[in-house]
Amino acid sequence: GCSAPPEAESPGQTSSQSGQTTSPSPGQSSGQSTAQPEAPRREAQGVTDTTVKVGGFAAQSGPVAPIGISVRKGFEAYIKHVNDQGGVHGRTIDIVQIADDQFDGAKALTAAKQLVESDKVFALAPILGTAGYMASYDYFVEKRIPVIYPMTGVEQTAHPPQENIFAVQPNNYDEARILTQYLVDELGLKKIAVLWQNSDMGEQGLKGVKDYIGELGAELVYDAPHDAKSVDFTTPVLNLKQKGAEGVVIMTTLAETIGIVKEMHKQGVAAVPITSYVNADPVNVPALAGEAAVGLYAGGWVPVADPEDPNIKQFFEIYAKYNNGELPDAYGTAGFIAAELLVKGLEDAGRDLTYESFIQALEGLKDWSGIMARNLTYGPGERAGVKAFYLNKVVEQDGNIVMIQVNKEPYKLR
Amino acid sequence: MILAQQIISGLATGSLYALAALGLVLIFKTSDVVNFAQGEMAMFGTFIMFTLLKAGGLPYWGAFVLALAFAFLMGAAIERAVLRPLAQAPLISVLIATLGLMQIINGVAGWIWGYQAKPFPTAVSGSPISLGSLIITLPDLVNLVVSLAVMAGFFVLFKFTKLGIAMRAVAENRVAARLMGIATDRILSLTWGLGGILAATAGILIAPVTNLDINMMADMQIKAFTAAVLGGFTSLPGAVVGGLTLGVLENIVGQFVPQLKTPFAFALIVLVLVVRPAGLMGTVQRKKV
Amino acid sequence: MARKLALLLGIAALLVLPYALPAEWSWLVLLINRALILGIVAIGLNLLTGFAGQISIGHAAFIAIGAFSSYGLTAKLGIPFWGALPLAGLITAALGYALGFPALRLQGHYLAIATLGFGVAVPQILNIWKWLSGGWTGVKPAAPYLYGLWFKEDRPYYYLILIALAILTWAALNIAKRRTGRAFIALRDSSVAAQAMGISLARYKTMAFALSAFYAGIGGSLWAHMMNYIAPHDFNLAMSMELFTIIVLGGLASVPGSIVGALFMSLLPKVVEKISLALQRPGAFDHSPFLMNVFKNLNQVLTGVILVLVVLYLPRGLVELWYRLQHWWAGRQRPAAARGVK
Amino acid sequence: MAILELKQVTMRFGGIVAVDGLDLAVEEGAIHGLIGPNGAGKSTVFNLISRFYEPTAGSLSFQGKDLLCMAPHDVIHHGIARTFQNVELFRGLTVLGNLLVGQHSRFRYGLVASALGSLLPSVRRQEQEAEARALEVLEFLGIATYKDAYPHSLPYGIQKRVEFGRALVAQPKLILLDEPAAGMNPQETQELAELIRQVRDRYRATVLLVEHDMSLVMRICERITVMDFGRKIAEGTPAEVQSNPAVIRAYLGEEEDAAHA
Amino acid sequence: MLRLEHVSAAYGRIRALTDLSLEVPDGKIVALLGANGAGKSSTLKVVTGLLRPTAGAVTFDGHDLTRRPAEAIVPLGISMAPEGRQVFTQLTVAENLRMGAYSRRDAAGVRRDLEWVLSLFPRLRERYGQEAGTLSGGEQQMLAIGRALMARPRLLLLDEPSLGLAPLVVREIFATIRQVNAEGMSVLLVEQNANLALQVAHHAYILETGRLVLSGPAGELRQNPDVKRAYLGG
Ligand SMILES: Nc1ncnc2c1ncn2[C@@H]1O[C@H](COP(=O)(O)OP(=O)(O)OP(=O)(O)O)[C@@H](O)[C@H]1O
Ligand SMILES: Nc1ncnc2c1ncn2[C@@H]1O[C@H](COP(=O)(O)OP(=O)(O)OP(=O)(O)O)[C@@H](O)[C@H]1O
Ligand SMILES: CC(C)C[C@H](N)C(=O)O
Ligand SMILES: [Mg+2]
Ligand SMILES: [Mg+2]
Repeated sequence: GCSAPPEAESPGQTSSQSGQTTSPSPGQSSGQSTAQPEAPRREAQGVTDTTVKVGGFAAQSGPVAPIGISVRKGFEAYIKHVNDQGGVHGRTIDIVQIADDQFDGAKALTAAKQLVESDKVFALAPILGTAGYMASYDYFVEKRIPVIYPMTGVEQTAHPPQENIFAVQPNNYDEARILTQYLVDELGLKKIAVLWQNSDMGEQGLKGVKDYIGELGAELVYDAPHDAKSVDFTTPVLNLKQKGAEGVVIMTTLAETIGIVKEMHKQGVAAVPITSYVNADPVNVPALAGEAAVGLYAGGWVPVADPEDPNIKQFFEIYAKYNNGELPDAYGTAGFIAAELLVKGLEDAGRDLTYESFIQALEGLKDWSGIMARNLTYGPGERAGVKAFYLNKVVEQDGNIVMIQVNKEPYKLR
Repeated sequence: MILAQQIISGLATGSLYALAALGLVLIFKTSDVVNFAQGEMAMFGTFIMFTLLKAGGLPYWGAFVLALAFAFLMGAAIERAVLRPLAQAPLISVLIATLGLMQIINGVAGWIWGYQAKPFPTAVSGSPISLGSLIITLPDLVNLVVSLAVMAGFFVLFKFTKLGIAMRAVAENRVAARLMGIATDRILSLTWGLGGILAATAGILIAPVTNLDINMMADMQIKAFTAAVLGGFTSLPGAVVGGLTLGVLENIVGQFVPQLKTPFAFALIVLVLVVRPAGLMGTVQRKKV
Repeated sequence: MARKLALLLGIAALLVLPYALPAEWSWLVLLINRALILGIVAIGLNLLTGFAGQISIGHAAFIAIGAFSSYGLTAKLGIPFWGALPLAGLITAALGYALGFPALRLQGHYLAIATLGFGVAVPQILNIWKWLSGGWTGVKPAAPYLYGLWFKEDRPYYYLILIALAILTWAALNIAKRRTGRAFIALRDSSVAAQAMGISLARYKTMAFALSAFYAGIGGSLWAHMMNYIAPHDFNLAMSMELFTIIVLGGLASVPGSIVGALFMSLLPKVVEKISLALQRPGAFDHSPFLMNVFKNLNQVLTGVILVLVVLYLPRGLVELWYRLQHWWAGRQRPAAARGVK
Repeated sequence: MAILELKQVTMRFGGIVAVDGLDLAVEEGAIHGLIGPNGAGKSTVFNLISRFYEPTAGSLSFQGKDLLCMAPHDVIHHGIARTFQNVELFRGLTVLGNLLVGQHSRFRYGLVASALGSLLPSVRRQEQEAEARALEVLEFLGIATYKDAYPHSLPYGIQKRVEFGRALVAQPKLILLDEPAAGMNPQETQELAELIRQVRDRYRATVLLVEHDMSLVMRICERITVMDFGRKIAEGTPAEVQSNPAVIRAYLGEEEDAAHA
Repeated sequence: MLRLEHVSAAYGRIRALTDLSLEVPDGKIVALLGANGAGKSSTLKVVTGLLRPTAGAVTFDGHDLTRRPAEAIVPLGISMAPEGRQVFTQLTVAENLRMGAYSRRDAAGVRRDLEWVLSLFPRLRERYGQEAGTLSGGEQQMLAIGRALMARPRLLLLDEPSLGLAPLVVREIFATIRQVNAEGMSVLLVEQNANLALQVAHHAYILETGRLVLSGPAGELRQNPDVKRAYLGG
């Protein structure tokens, strides 16, 4: 079964309790920021008989735009779909805006304030990016406006749990542990390497492997960072080979993952590669890496690999319908799931929509699955929605290179 | 043995930097502009070829030639619409204009082709060549050869042909060039057209490595700029030497200080520049008074 | 006369601005705070680039140094913000001074690449000093406190920034028209003649770097304690480019231009966003994929177009608008203040 | 006594020997001419004195002090100011601003005082004095009406005078003029001759003059050094130099009337 | 051959020329004199298309020059050694000279003229492969004149050719002017050294603040007492 994440021991655990403290980062000792006034329970804002307003931020320009735009498209597609079916309890969902924060913390916080104070949204979604999320974190906590699915791998999404913040995707720390466990327990590999991106994602991933490897009874033989957008992976791949790694955990984004597996293929490296859910992309991974991708495992917290699966078919259809026939990528999926969770909360909260009813509704979710959302579980003091993984693998099938799902049941930490 | 492979692969990557850097140097030499939009021109030209391949169903080389033709027109059009009216403007303003162009081209490409990465074919394919334990792929070789050929071609153009000398003359002093009877407007359109061709060539050879997407050149561009400066910014051979050096340097530095690879590479480059203020192959522009 | 009046009106407007804004625009104060902080940094950058002619395209690194120094001073050493603020400026200035030395040998593009390298390297180096920077997850500098007054909200903080901005603007204007500023311009316009006039290139270039770093350091400190959250990679190349764009758009070698440019660059995307939202509201483009894309992602392209247009039609930057207005107001034939920047 | 002394100075650029074992002594209070064919090395001598070039060999001294120990920006502190052959004005500053920079080395305040500006009475006073001095010099040169103009919009001849003023306003002990009369008509050249003489008399400056306009050189110089191929080929009074056959051969040419067309 | 009729020109709001008419007849040397800022250089800029007249007409052999871009004027047979030399500093002496002949197609003629120019200015031959920016002032002036001659123009415009040149070289240049003129080249000469200019010129015009104040055969002007006082330093 899934053990509680280590962060669960941190203080300020009790949720659904007002006047909660934020956990200050190390070195910060302001006696003030915690002394929040006991705010009276507010009326839920942004709700009328016919509409409920939501909004969020996701970079729409600059380097992160490709992610932000996909997220937006996925999110909008499902909301439009729901609205076209008549909305939720007679209310249509009004996406006030998905602001372009350009991955700048100050701009993200501005957008958050605008959404809450000026647009008076009921809930914030989607929220993309570590920079914006971390910059707005205190504000989110202070305002207690529901934040649905912050898309970032930092642990602050769920640890310590905040009553109004509902994380979905697992943090990269937990994720890397699961991936390593899979290599060791299921594939029987003992010598593990980590190739990690010089970013929060890679750093937390590496930490996850390091903390867990001893417990697994395996050995970390090599690790090396690379900068995002690198194209030459000769050095880490050669070292990996030399150190005799049997399995390699690749904690980086799509383009770099492609680069790494291509280089491994070129150098004839035998180690089994396994990578993050951001690369569980059955459309793009085979297309971009071709035969070099064969043998690559990708964790996923949603099953994505089987296009014949009715759920996935439905997802593709909805996404394509509202996006001129385009197919989604991993980030489009994330946006879609954010919308699903939001709508689920609204539905379960009932016609009488208040913050209490909404939060209670979400806390009531146990192993809930929607179209793409899978096995989401919340509870009082539990804000990490996903802890289980589906493993996918790239294989050659009838001359085609495809990504298939290898386990039907979600794979969990020991 | 690792070292030898690191050098070989570094040369391969370096040839990509060199290709991108050559375009920068070309434009700078011929119009005194540091073109921040060069990388986006490369990306756009590559997308054009992608469309020709996909939607047009053309064969590789057919699409290649047409894409280059398009890139020529695009370069010339940019010069005509933005750079020419800025002929009198201070250099730094021109720089900002190209920064604006960069955003425009990038955004428009997103409108047209979306934001997801797409695979892009290599010009040649075949199994990697092994020399003992060393491996180099065919496309790597092609990149190396193309960058050397482009360098040599333009070197000859600028050094020995009337047209090439006129291009340099226009870059330095437009008024005096017109007094020689040089049609500066036409020369500038031509040089930007060539800049477009060079950009597209670079993009088409780079895309199989980075995959094709609207931001494929973002990082490349910084590397190209660094390579060009390292080589001496006005020197075509310098651009190639700079690119190759940077490619190899990154791999070797990456062996020892992977997390500070970029700062280290920059520190070494600044060191080179402090010793040779005009780059490896550049000449010092000493003003005589 | 008209000038004075306009100046007074401008100052009055700035003083009441945060409270004059309707309640639902209160979020804008943060954006303006951000803009004014960048304005402070831009003034410093303009002294370096616009006046002294030394290009820096990695200037956000100095903001980072200021921000993390200030965090270190307050959180690790327990120095109150009011002491940390000037100290952060001085620490950053010292680093700027040091950077000035390799810069002595480099010019133009070579200097640009060196500063770019600095801009890339600083966040990465800070990033591995986790004890100070918190690495990728960042740290939380506290809000300033003074005699029962917490500068935690955007509005009070606005006044804090405004005071710093006023002092630093005044100082920059003084520097610009006195001995030091003239020496900067001289070394920009002709380094040989400047030397013959007794201006030491080494001294003034390093001084220009130190001075502009000081401004950035102050900006960084203000940024840190306003955001209450900073991570090394917040201060990236995009921010450096934004600063560079600010000084050119606002007007090279123009102190007010730096502030105008900063406000413009911060507010423009919001305006574009409004336009873009207005355009897509009716959902009229649902059936044209291309147009839908266009209106959803107008920001970047329109920003680019405006950059190009300003450069094309306001060659001396946005301040030129002001001079033209003045000119029109005065109704007399005075050429728009030619700063003669090359 | 010689205020400026060059001994066996050589300057090479790659294969080109621009100055070749030159000895030169300029007497205090003199107007000393330095002439010679194009490319003889005259401007290079100026650049050596200004410390822009490091001589390949030889020694230079000014008032007995070794010039080679000075940085380029120190030279003016010791009392040497100069003009440039291809006008080097600061185009971002007005004519007045240019003359204020000319006094850079006379000011006694730095960065912090600059920033505090008019708060400091001493700064205010120094600025006022400098401005007054600049205006006086502009007046003296007859170009006071241009004080607020930017240099690049001025005719070449005026620009040359602004440069002259910028050098003068530093109140140097030695002033190096590189072709000050270029671009001036004979009438203006005559006025310039008068000015240079006054500069020497009123400001007690020594003048070292490079010029191709013989009407100027011969009229005002007390002593003339002639260079060719970086070497000194003659030295003496104007009359001596004018009749020196080597000088005529290399530089002046046979005195003939170009009129018979 | 060249004719300016009622030409006015300005730089933005600054007036440079007012209602100027003048003529350079075929095969003649015409001098243009005047104080600093009188508008001499501006006149040459109008002829070469660098400055657009605000009024008036400029014709060369019947071609209207006012609408022509500068680069289309050279092929008609006009070339100029401009004020401030304007050599291409980063090009070598050789390349500068080659650019002078840019619009010529007769390779043999170009080669011959190159030889001629190099013999005219032996100094340039010595510095043939050197970057023009490192030449001495006078050497650059020689290069500017040589470059203009490389076009083999029918009308040569010289803006203060004697500037910065040694007396011996000045004399040689004026001899050359006479020589090329004798071979049929017309010359419009702007010169501060009015004495010298009036010696070689057939005809002269005198400008003051952008207006024509006096004109006539050079010989006559040399005797004119006003001219003597104002321009000849007499
Ligand atoms: N930086 C340099 N590199 C190469 N050659 C140079 C450099 N500076 C000067 N020279 C050469 O040295 C010689 C002397 O130049 P200099 O400028 O001193 O001559 P000058 O006597 O001032 O001549 P002019 O009267 O024409 O101004 C010239 O032939 C010139 O080409
Ligand atoms: N680029 C320019 N911008 C503004 N004004 C100019 C410019 N060039 C020349 N002028 C002005 O035009 C007028 C005529 O100048 P021009 O250069 O034609 O005079 P000139 O007779 O050649 O003088 P000089 O003997 O100094 O060369 C002058 O008042 C000058 O200030
Ligand atoms: C996977 C994502 C939806 C978001 C990504 N981890 C980021 O924060 O940038
Ligand atoms: Mg000289
Ligand atoms: Mg003139």
